[in-house]
Amino acid sequence: MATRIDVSGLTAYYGKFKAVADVNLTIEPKNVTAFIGPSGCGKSTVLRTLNRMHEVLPGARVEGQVLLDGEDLYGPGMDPVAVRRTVGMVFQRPNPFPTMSIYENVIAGLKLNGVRKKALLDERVEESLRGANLWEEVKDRLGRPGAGLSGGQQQRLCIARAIAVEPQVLLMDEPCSALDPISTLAIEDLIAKLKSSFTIVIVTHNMQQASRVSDSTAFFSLEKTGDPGRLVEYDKTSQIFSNPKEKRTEDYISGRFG
Amino acid sequence: MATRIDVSGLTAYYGKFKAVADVNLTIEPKNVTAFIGPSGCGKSTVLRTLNRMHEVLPGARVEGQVLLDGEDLYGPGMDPVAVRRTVGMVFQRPNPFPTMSIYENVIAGLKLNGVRKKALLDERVEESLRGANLWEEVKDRLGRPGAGLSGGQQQRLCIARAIAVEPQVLLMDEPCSALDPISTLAIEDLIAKLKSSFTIVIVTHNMQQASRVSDSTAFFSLEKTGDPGRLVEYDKTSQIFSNPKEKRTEDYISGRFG
Amino acid sequence: TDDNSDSGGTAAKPSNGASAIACEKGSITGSGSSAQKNAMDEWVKAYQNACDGAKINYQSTGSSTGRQQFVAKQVSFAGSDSALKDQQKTDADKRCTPGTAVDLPMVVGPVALIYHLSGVDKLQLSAPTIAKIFSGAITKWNDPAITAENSGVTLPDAPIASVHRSDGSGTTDNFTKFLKGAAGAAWTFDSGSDWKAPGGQGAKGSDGVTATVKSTENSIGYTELSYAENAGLSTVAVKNGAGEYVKASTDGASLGLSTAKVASGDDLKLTFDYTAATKGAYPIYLVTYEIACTTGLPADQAKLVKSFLTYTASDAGQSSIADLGYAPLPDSVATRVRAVVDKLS
Amino acid sequence: MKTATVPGSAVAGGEDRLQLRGRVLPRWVPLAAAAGAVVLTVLIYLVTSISSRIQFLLLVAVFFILAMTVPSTLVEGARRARDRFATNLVYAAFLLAVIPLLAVLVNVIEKGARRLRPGFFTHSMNGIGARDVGGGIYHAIIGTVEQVALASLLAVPFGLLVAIYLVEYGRGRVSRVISFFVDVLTGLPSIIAGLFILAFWILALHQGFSGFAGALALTVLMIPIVVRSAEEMLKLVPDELREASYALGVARWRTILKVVVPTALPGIVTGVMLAVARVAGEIAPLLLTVFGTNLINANPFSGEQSALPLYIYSQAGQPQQAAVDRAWAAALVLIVIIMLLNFIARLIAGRSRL
Amino acid sequence: MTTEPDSSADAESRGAASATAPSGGDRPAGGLADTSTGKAKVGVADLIFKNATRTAGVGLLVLIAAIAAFLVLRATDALGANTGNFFTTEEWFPNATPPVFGIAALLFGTMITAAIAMIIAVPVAVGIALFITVYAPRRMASALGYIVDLLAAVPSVVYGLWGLLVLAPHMKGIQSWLTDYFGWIPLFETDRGVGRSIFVASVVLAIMILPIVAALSREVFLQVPSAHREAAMALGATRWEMIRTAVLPYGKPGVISASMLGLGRAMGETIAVALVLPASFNISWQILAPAGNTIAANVANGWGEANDIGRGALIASGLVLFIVTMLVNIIARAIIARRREFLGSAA
Ligand SMILES: Nc1ncnc2c1ncn2[C@@H]1O[C@H](COP(=O)(O)OP(=O)(O)OP(=O)(O)O)[C@@H](O)[C@H]1O
Ligand SMILES: Nc1ncnc2c1ncn2[C@@H]1O[C@H](COP(=O)(O)OP(=O)(O)OP(=O)(O)O)[C@@H](O)[C@H]1O
Ligand SMILES: [Mg+2]
Ligand SMILES: [Mg+2]
Ligand SMILES: O=P([O-])([O-])[O-]
Repeated sequence: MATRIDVSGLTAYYGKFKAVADVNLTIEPKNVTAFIGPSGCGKSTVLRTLNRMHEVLPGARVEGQVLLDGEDLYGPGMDPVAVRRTVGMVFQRPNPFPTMSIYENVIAGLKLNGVRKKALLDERVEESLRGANLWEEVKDRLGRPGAGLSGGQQQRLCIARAIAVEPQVLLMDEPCSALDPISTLAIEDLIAKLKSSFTIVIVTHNMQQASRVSDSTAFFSLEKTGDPGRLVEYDKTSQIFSNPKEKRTEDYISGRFG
Repeated sequence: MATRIDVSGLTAYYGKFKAVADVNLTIEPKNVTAFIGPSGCGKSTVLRTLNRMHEVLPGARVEGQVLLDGEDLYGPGMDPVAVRRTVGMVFQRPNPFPTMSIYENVIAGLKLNGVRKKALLDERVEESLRGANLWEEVKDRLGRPGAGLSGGQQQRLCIARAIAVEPQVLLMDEPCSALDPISTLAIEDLIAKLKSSFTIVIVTHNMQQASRVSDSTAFFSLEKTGDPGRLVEYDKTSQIFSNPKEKRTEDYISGRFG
Repeated sequence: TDDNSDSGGTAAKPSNGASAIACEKGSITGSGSSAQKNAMDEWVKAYQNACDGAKINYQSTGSSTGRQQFVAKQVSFAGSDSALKDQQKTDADKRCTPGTAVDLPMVVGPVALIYHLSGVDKLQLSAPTIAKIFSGAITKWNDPAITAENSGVTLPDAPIASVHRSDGSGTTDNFTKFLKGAAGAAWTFDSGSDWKAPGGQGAKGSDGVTATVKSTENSIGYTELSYAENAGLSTVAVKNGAGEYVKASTDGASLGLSTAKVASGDDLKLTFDYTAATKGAYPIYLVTYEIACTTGLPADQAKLVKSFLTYTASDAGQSSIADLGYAPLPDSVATRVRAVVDKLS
Repeated sequence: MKTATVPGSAVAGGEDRLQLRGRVLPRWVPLAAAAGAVVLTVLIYLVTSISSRIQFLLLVAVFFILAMTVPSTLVEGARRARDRFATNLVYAAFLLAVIPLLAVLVNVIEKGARRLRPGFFTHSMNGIGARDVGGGIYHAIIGTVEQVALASLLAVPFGLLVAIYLVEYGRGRVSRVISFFVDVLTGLPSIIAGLFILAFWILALHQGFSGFAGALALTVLMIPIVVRSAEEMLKLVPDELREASYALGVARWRTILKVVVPTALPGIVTGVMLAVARVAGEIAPLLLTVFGTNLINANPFSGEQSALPLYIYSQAGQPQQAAVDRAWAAALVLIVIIMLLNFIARLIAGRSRL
Repeated sequence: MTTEPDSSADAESRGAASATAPSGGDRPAGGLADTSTGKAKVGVADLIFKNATRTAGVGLLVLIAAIAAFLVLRATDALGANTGNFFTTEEWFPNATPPVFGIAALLFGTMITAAIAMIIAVPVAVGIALFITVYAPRRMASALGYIVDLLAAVPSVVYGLWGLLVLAPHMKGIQSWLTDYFGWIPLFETDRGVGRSIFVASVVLAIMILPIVAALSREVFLQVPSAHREAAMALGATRWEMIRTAVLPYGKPGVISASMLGLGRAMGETIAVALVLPASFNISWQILAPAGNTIAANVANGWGEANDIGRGALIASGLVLFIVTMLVNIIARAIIARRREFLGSAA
């Protein structure tokens, strides 16, 4: 199975401030979709509406629809907790739980789901840490606090934590912005591997990364500060990078506009 | 004037853990020097020894010498506060002061060091924010809290804050890792501009960035986890990227090693 | 403002007292017994109303604290529920050099036994029975010892909840003195300001005792009469030395106290005789003293103390506190007190 | 890859549709559970001979939580049930706490308001006899405000300095010992603080009773609370901010005063207000040090003063209803004063900037 | 916490003496040694500030030492005159001749009332703090926070009067109900239809310390970085699970610390307990019976009418309370320390 995401008429607010307006796009299952655009255009905001993380901020709310395999995430009776379990997320800033060891961090999500079997947990920890390209570095100190790692290591720990619960969709908000090229490469490899079974949405500032890893790319932008961000163009990545329809997309990609 | 940095026999510890060992390098004045290397190799650590920020962590200590225009930063009688005013720093994670407005954040360094003249402050705020490519976005809300900005905006605010005190040397620890390409470009331009009067050291994971902005590049690496990081190669950037002397440097740059 | 002549309610300038007051100026402080606080408030009010420029501050800190503050020269006089004992006297005398410290009985009041028994509005008890109730020897209200004294009253088959003071108290001291003096073998504990018998429950302050009795079925406690009256609780008629059952009243207490022996000399310690067969006497009473220096206070204080105590010991002073639940000093005692006050300098 | 079959897990294998809804209890269930809990409790009350209102609420709460947990477990699964259980428990805790606390407040307001009138604030107790209904608390308000202000003036800077030492400089034995004894000091019975000042200030140094002596005793009581809460709040300031400031070449002490303390300020203010609230109601230490008076004495450095808690305590113990009324009214005023102080402190804390 | 190691402080202090002239220049920040400019005293200012804080810290120790010395000094005479065993005697008659007194019953009462109060108050206070920080809508939350602070302001004598006049009568029902149905538990065996018991005193104390613990816990919970909360929620944690994985572990030391403040107050409270407890001097586990007394309440009860020995005895009891507080804090610290050790290395 795989999961398609249909976003229609999505508008997101922070209190009275309209951060993004009227976004419509369809994210294909088993695909990697990249969100690009200048800072402040609302990439993170849109991403967070996809697993109902937007609304955890006080005053933040959403209008419009996000259909996950046809079911509206914002429909009545929807359980945000179940949504988030299905749609995992990695944040811009690494945020390992400071009170937990590396091991506990990785299994934090599984534990919530009631998995208790030591063997299974051990296995999953290794698998996830390998997937995040962190295993070799931490295998001898799984019991040490997760917050004692370097920035890059912490972020990889967070990725390991997110993939450990095997979500259906994985949202990544600039997951590699704190990683070195080797780790970035490993994550990109991992993304390529994961997309055979997951739907992946990634926010990135790294245009090369977007073109390397993604199948489709959504370019967001905003007219001027204070205006809401908007989806300018959404297409196959190859199309966006080689032959964008919009002038603004081209300007951005070629570095002429921000 | 400009400032040359001579590092010799530098070894840095976190408590008992030797994080980097025996670093020797000379950073030329009015130059941009990039530190690259895999995650955990000690780039941030070395950077922080250059303005005595390393020692603010409990248990962290330094051996060896760091000469700033011939004066040993770790020599007797050195005032770490004065050192830090001369050697500014921008961090990996944006860290604006949460109790202060945007305006106050920018002038924090000045005000906390006793500058009070309103006209001067106003001027410096605009100058610094323009330098950090943030002026247009925030000029209407200088009185709003700095923490209300998006990640990228926050980091640019921190850069503005650092350059507002007009240091002699500017240390940047992955300053662009949270910025979009446009802002990154602006910062890179800024770096090019600043290097006419400042000495700049930048840690980056982005090899393209290193090759774009820097004159010299230092490649750090470590044998295996638990070993201290070491300086593998230090040379002109063009040399490092086109014709590295060390096999490991080449492997890293070409993506074969991490 | 300090001017309360308009908001003072019922009592503006009491004309009755003014004549007895020979005004002095200055300011003095006194502290000690809480049992005499109400009387002091009344006297201070009357005195200050009559005399501009006189300030008297009495705080009820507890007798012992009052005595210690007196010894430490922190106050000009102390209110005490018991007379100075030997060591205390020595210390207090030192404070008063070249004079001596004297105990002046000043405020007298009945201690009422209050009870809470639904349907019972008349209860009479003798000293031994009271002692047995408070010592835990009698535990039920329908105990033969009680019913024998209360024919015609139906008493419940319920456990007795006796309430005593949990804080150190002159009331306890006087009540246990009564039990010790009148109940004979039924009371085996020492008298003193701490409650020593086991069982029962303590309550802090007379108001605490009153509130506890009021809210506890089948309870009995002891307190100054004014608290009993204010709370509307029934009081026990207590058997006196003459064999009568007498309800607590100020006059009854005065009568009871009139048989007390006053020590010779200036230090007017009282020794009580609880078994004296005085008709109409109420046998449980509380006497509190003022402790003052014969000489030795700074002159300005000495004058004001003397003038103030002269008023409080006067007929006018004594009668002005009658409806606060205090009894006037019996003449025999009052005369002696006035004589000593007259000698203060 | 996806075969985890954890109950309630959205990734249950074999199903085509995502389980994003989970099964949720219909809306009427909580209402029904609440109604059931009330009915059951009423029945218990009819059958047995209990009558306590507090207990009624407790029972209803317990029954409601039970009544919600069982169907929730069955229908919604264990995790949601646990969440519901926790939510209900938190709400119940809140209500259970708020009821008695509000009861206290309502009680004070109800009894206190009866006696409040303008003259009450503008008059002392001078010349008020035992029978009189007049008099006021002007002298006591002055005393309390001055004593608490003086105590704060001494304890807050001192406590803040100690907290700064512990958090920013404290390493090793000395700071551990200090930090430990701060905790010990929190348990000091207030009367001991009063005794200490009595022995030290009044008896040994031969100072008389005064508002200041009382303030000293209150200071002893305030210090540990200020230190403890300020320490807690300073610790929570992220190191990143300190580093950012150091990196700007800002000296340590300025960093602490201008960056760290302002960041922690709202929390510190809360702690200070708790400390003020704690000592403003203290009786025992004042009894021994400020002595009390019926007269107005605006000078805290000389002569006896009164204070609201002393006033409340002495009036509440009197037999006359008029005095008891005054006590409740004074208690109400004391609470309002502390509330106002709290409010002002928060305003100031909210404003403060670099 | 970040700190400069002592070596740097030394460097700073030495800085004033050293006169390494900077390689001159037009920039004000040109000097690295702190002797070059008008603002050269930065290092000195730092030193002064540091020493000011250290002096305050040491001053606190001096204060405590003074208090302790005073307690010991004033207690010795009474302890010498005591004809009972101070640690095992249950009665408290220091004013009698000869004086007989012991701390046993008082200490027991202090511990048990404080313990029950903590058992009631801490979970409820944490519940309130969670309600305010996590559950309640934002605007309501700040109002509630304010109310909690306000309740911390109610003077203890008011809690005492309320406990005696309002709560105790109300608690009679609950008490007799507990005896009726749970009387088989020894704790609840006896109840004499009087609302004044260790249990009721504990409830009054619990209500009194609730606002303190809740207010500080709320502050601590508010400081939990949203990144941690979001991390938990993004893993599909329910609200409660988010609390358990992100909020509680982070806030635990703070909550323990807040509880210690509450405990300190519960053990040291004088007037409120003195009003509610019947002040009997015996050790009894019957928490519903009208009995019990605490050290602090006994001091309040006994002080006014105590003679010299009596006062010394009360001060000795204060000393015991002091020491008990110390022991309790040692235990609490051990609990926090285990957590800190882990976190400390993470910093
Ligand atoms: N918590 C918040 N409260 C108020 N406004 C916010 C908040 N977070 C973001 N915004 C605003 O919403 C807009 C979109 O922000 P968002 O973080 O989605 O941008 P972004 O494209 O992710 O930027 P970046 O590349 O810098 O991360 C910006 O104008 C930002 O200032
Ligand atoms: N505060 C600290 N305490 C203990 N060890 C630390 C600390 N900070 C970093 N380290 C360790 O020191 C080594 C070097 O870390 P450093 O942060 O300098 O690496 P880096 O090259 O900057 O990595 P990254 O690219 O991930 O930022 C790593 O092994 C790291 O785990
Ligand atoms: Mg973003
Ligand atoms: Mg780094
Ligand atoms: O006057 P008392 O000592 O009984 O309070």
